Amino acid sequence: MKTITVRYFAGFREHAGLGEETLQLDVVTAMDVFNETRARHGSTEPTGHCKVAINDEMADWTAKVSDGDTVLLFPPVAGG
Amino acid sequence: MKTITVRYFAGFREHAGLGEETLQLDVVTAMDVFNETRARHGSTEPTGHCKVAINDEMADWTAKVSDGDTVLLFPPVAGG
Amino acid sequence: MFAVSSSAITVGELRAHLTNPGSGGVCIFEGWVRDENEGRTVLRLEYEVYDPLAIAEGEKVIAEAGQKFPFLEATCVHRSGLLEIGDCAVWVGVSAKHRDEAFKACRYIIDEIKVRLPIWKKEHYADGDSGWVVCERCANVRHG
Amino acid sequence: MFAVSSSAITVGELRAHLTNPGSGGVCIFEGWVRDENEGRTVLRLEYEVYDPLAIAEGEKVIAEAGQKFPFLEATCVHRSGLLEIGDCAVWVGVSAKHRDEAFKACRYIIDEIKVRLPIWKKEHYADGDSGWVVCERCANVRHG
Repeated sequence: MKTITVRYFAGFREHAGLGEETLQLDVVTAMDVFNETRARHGSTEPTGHCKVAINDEMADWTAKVSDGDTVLLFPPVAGG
Repeated sequence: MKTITVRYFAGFREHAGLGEETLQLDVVTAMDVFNETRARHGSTEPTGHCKVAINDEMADWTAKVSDGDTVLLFPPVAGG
Repeated sequence: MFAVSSSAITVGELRAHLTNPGSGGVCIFEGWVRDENEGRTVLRLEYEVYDPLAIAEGEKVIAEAGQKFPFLEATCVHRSGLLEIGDCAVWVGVSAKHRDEAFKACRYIIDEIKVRLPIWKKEHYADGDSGWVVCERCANVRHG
Repeated sequence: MFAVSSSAITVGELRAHLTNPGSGGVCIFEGWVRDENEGRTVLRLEYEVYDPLAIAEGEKVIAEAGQKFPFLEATCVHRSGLLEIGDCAVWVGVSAKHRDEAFKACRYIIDEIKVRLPIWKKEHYADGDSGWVVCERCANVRHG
């Protein structure tokens, strides 16, 4: 088990009803973290256009997460 | 013979040493007027990118000129 | 220079950043809050920006633009917070020797910023509803 | 709206002309006097404009742009007279529902204005020489 802090943004934050939570998770990749949180909050958002960052660096969904990491979950963006 | 007022702009004006002159010319088209003035002032400017207007309307070089017309001779432009 | 601003964008000040004696062509893009989107009347917009990564990614986009279309100066500011109709949500300015690079770099910057930066836009509609907007390119992919 | 101005272009005022509640994308092009052209140091520029036909042709260019790339507002002002390095020689602003039309209409207007309007530009060089400039597209045709 790893201690992972998850941060939710925009629609994800509204859906989860919180901006951040620290979880004990049995995960290897960023995608695993995302799947755990989707199961936890019953989200149906497709992953296709979502993005992820680990400790303030943009990351691939296949990136490994370590104990103590902060994982940022970004729903589809719309700047401009 | 027709009485034609010719107006010169930019480089044409500087080459002719005057902005406007009224001439008695045996001409049919705007091009004829241009050729007469080139002969008169010894200009070597190619006609390719020059433009002409008759009485403040842009015209083709083949446009007919009438007695009393004002012909505006425009050297190659460079706006912007 | 890329920045996020929680207060009104001051265009005069930003334009001054583009000054360079070698600049002949300047292209500026501004995104304004429009009163309508996909047939619905919009009353206002709310931008959520995750500043640290938005700034890092914004600087990266500007650097990429400079590689592709060499320019002399470029600046971009994106708003966060609540915006009213007509407010400037994003300002992109590029000055270059010639206009072609200025236009192309400016277009590259706004196109990439819209789809890459961690910025989210919530529209508040006249009917009381509100919703998060998905970027055009993503929407296009989704719809086919 | 197309205008010729013998005094400094006031960009803030012109930008206000683009205001429209339906505008989401605004593209502005400014042509500035550059300190160098084709390897020669330029000290200042002199624009000669034949106003009546420049205005008529400028209005025609803006109308054509609107046919090709529908916009909501468009304004262009071109300077006449003596300009110093850094001065704004031409300002083109377009506001449209979306950015694509704004960019394309703005580019169309500046491209056409440079080659079609009765405007002539004389460069004054550091070496004391001066000369009338030929538009880029004409120059390209001439050189092959």
